[in-house]
Amino acid sequence: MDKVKISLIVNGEKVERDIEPRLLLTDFLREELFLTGTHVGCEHGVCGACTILLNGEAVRGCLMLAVQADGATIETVESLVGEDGQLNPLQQAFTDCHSLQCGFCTPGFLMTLTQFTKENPNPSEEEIREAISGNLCRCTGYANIVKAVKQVTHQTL
Amino acid sequence: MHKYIGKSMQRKEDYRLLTGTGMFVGDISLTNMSEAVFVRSPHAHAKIVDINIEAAKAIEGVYGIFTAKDIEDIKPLTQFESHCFLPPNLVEAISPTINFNYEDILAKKKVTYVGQSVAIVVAKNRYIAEDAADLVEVTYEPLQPLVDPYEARKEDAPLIQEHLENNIQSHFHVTTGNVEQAFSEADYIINEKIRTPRLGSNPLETRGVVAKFDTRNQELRVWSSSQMPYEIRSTLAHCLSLPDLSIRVTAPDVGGGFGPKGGVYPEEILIPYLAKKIRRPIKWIEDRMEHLTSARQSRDQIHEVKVSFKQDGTITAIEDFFVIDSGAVNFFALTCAYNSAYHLRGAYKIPNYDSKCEVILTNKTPNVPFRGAGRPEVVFVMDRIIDIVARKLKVDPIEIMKKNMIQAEDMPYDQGILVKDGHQLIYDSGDYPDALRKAVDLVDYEAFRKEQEEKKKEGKLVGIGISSYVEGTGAGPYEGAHISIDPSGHVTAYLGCTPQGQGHETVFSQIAADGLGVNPQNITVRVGETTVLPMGQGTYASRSAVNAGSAIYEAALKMREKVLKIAAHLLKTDEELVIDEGKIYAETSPEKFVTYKDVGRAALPAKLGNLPEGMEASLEVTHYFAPPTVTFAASIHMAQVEVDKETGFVNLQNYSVVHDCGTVINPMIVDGQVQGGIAQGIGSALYEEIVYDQTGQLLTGTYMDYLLPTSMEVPTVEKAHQEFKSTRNRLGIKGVGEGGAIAPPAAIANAIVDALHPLEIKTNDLPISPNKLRTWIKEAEASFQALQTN
Amino acid sequence: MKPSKFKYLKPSSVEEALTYLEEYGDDCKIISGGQSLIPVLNMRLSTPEFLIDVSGIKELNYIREEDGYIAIGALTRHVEVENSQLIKEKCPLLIDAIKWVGHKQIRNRGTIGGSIAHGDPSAELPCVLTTLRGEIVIASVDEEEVVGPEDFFLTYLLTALQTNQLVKEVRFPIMTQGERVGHSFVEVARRHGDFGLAIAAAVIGLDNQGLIQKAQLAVGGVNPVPLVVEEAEELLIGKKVSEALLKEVAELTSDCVDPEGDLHGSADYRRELIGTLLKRAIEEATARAWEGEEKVG
Amino acid sequence: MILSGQAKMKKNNKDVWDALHNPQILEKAIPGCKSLILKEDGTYDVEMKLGIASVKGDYKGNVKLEDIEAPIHYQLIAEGSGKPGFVKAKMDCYITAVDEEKCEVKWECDAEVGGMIAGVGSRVMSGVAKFIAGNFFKDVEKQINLQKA
Repeated sequence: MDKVKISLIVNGEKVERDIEPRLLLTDFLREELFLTGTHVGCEHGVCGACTILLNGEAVRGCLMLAVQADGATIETVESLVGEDGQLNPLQQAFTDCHSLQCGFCTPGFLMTLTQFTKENPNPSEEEIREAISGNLCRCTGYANIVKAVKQVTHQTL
Repeated sequence: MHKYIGKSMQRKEDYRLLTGTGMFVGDISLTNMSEAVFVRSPHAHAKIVDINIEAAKAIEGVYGIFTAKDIEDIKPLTQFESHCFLPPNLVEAISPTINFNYEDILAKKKVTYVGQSVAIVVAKNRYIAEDAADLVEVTYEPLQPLVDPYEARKEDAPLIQEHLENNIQSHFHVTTGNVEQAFSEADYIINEKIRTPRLGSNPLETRGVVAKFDTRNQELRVWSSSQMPYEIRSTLAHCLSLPDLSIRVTAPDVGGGFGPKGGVYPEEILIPYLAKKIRRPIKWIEDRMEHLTSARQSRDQIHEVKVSFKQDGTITAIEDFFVIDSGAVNFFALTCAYNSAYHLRGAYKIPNYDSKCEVILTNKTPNVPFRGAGRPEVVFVMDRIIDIVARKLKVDPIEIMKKNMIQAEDMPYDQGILVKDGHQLIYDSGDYPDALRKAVDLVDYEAFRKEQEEKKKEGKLVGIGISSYVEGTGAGPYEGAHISIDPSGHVTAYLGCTPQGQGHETVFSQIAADGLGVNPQNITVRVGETTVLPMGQGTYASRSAVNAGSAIYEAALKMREKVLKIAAHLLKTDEELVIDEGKIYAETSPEKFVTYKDVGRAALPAKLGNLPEGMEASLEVTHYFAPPTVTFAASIHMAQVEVDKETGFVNLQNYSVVHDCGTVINPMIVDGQVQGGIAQGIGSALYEEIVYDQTGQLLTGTYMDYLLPTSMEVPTVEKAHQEFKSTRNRLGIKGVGEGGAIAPPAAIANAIVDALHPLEIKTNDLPISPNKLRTWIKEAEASFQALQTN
Repeated sequence: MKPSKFKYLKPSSVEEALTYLEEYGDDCKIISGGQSLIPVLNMRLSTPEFLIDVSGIKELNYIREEDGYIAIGALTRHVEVENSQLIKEKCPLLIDAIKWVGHKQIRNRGTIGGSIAHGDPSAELPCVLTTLRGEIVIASVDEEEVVGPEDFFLTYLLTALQTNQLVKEVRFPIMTQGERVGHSFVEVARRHGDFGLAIAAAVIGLDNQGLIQKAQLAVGGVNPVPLVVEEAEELLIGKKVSEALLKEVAELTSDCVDPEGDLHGSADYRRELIGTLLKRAIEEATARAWEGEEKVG
Repeated sequence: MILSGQAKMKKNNKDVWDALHNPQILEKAIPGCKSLILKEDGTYDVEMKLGIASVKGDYKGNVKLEDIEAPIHYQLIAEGSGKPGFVKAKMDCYITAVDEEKCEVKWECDAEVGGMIAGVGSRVMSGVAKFIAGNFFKDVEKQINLQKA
């Protein structure tokens, strides 16, 4: 088998592996690095459960080959929690506002919103809704996710 | 009176789910684990002529390929016994027929739907398993596919389940009053055909099973993304001829279910069987395309109703004939079918009612309950009828609702037929007219009507639509709870229900906390695992809060009694004691107290403890709660839409709800359930439909074509509550899980009609896609013009 | 849903990529952002022997103004176009349209060249390129050629791109300078981010009397390829926008498209819809031109 | 899926008819055709590699002609399957003379498509099928020219 060596930074740690070029980035994270917080929901780029940050930008992990992440910096949901185990403000807002039920889509939302809230410190409701429109949630009906984003961007609820 | 029940407490589940440290079935990794992939039928109906696995077997990393002939010792999957049971009085009342039907674990002689499993490949990993599955060559001889239930029910139609006489798998007839007489005395009679299409529940986590055989205990360990681990255990035991307790089934974190993750699937039998056979742990995670073809589907009812009413708006009779397209197998007998029949009249007094139902087999994926389970379909029928009657009489639909609604003073109200459990259909509590008034206030109905006129002048078409429902929730037969207090004073509660996001760990600790007088932080709730309690049912049908909630409360009260006795013994007092935040004391001397830790130590056996004379050691209590019958939750939904007449697009602008689920345990969670249910209801009103072509091929095979609502399609719902306590359990709880999903189709469909008025359109067919609505508008415009010229 | 095996090649220059294409031709697929290709790889509908990953070719990532047009390197990502001040000033129609491309996560990865090479008639970029009469630069080892969208797009998902060629650059003409020019991009999709049921784009220039002196109109999602509605353009010139004129345009547009029906809209529905959308696009573009809301350039 | 189309050919009826029954021409004109073998019972065994955009697959199948009314009508019955799915099609071809030099081929096809492509490709399938059919007739015309040349 023709394996390819890749080297990248995942959640601040340097990682090197020999992998099959066909390995999807999500499977690389979940099965090679045991970072199972990144979830696989549809594998055709619609649901957003696999969203991660690639060089700081939200992308779908299922629509990338691991080999394409060679040299990149990746952050997954596991990177969000503080060293002391404290939830970060976005995570805290999610639990305060009951923005998750089954929690399967949640990591994808968090990663999408990590980029979004950084770039948009004071978004309108419409902008928030547009920002999360590429992430499907089947439990919450989105309202409480929107509410959490408002909380974390210090808007009046 | 309660300290924690009724409080919006943050969820215990959240931390792990927010930090990526939850444990879903796909996250399980075991030593030496292999992965499985299914080879599935591309045909809707075909004979299997030959299966050639030679090329596939030759691939490096393949551990085994199995077809039906390799697993002949497994019994097929049949309809679920627990759902087939009908009490004798119900049998007498509705003369049901439920024909035996089944599905082989792997298709034997023929396939009966696209996506049915034909073979399984077990390999080193999923990539290799898929490489091999590609090379499995199956030769089929196509048979005539049956896609239309009306065609399938014909006498000369080919048989799908070949041992049956026809494709009508089950049927019944329920009746009360005298419809014929009502029809003969009516001022008006209308006939309508009203359709709810086939839907998929589409939890964000697909199905998945991991299994391993523990050679030391000779125990089959199974993890499944399931709503019913106990049902898996008993069905596995049956299919593999094993004792129930040699199997241990865990539902770990489950990423949504909504119904179709209930019951038992062939994969849940085969993966454990093979794990035992090849002595290697096996993981199978359904991919999304498999999910769309092979995970069971729902709804798919067509109702033909005849309705009589008086000039004053009183609806006097409804006669309904409806068919359910059940797909290739009906595993759930009359579950959805009878739910539909007994819920149709909802909040209305309609004394004469007659309903005939046929559950029909077709060459589609099997149909099972999905959030609402038969109720969204009939609420759509009933509230379309209300709207049609109102338009016919040229009055506001609210007037027709009021005219026919059951009044508060009518409670408890007897609808004259039976619930599926054989109990008389008697609503326990509620005030529907009050709910309607509250809803009218919530949206400021009068102001909306004025605004509507103004907007119409500007060419903007806005409308409002209403729907209501009454839902029998908290179905039995039972649910259990076990409470254990260890010597440190920590409480662990074990329940047989299995959450998929409903927050059981939080709400049941709230209930137990109030029962025991401790802080919920001192309670650990364990669920989703067949070893925590010997018997359990699962989470479906808006039943866990009612049944498991009551079970844990009763268990907590029993425990409290024992704790108080030990505390009295320790405090050497005869005074009445109170418990607060784990401290136990007499109200007269709160400074003199013992704690749960003291009591826990005192309960140790023999000389280690310090118990009142004759009391058994240990703090262990189990309670099984069996409800007398269902409790009735109710709701009013109002949708406000704007319709783009030229394109047929509908913009849902506002959505409001007044809701009664009895005692609210955690308002934040209740609101979350309602909002989430409504999102699914919006999906079924405007976007979602599973489409098969005339040869039984699934056309909605990806998320590009099966349209789940996104954040752009679901508004934040305005909510108001009623709290009419159920009389059927001590806490007064009614179920809430399904409610939100039940009423949106009718509310939205009626709002669309309202927006387009005076054009007369009938939104009787879901989902209301832009194309469909545009066609209706054009037809209505044509007949409107014809009317003008005549 | 896992890709089948392939050999992975990662050229670092256009030249190297073209050499691979020349050599492996029919048996290879080019991947850049992968947002359209990876789903098909996951479904194993595409099982190439070689995958040529061009995403490392830095020289194809640029946005620059050249002789009358904005040249966008094929490997420029959608998000870079979306954020480009130059494009906002010189080619605002493209900015309006690109917001409709999938979702943020897709735009963060997907490339302009990929969208064009994918040849989806429902996609936004081909429609804008067609409206503005842009050009596509395609290259093989031997030659480089510049083709117009009318020659490039053949039918649903099929383009004139040969197996030894790749898209190097996409050229969007700088939109007319002047006071009274307006544009509009109108799309309807079942849900936000879905493929458009129909797309209409319009650039309208008015004279001081409000008479139309320039009209560029194109539609997407209703024809095997994005289509310039020439008859409608001609009809508008020298006239003032009126209800009757727009009705005529709508009917004319419906007549000259050839849509296919699918689950989300029948052919007849799309045919009618596109008339309505183009009418709305012209209305909006005209209003913007007259009000001078946007002074291009 | 019901499809129809037409192709104007600058060839007379008979030439077109003959070409449409000539295995050498068909082999070259059928898109992606790798082999076409006429069997004794009048059916053809066909192997083709068909690709639309990135979706490429190998298909095997057979084709037979029925209801032959030379040189104006026949019905082509084709069946094929490959990894992405299977197709069964009945296609009626009507060849009408326009004049001595030209004719028009009208075709109507009722196709059943199954498997993965049915579930994935509904948005583009009929458009692509029409395009392929159009190309086929163009190539037939080309092949007639080549043969005559």
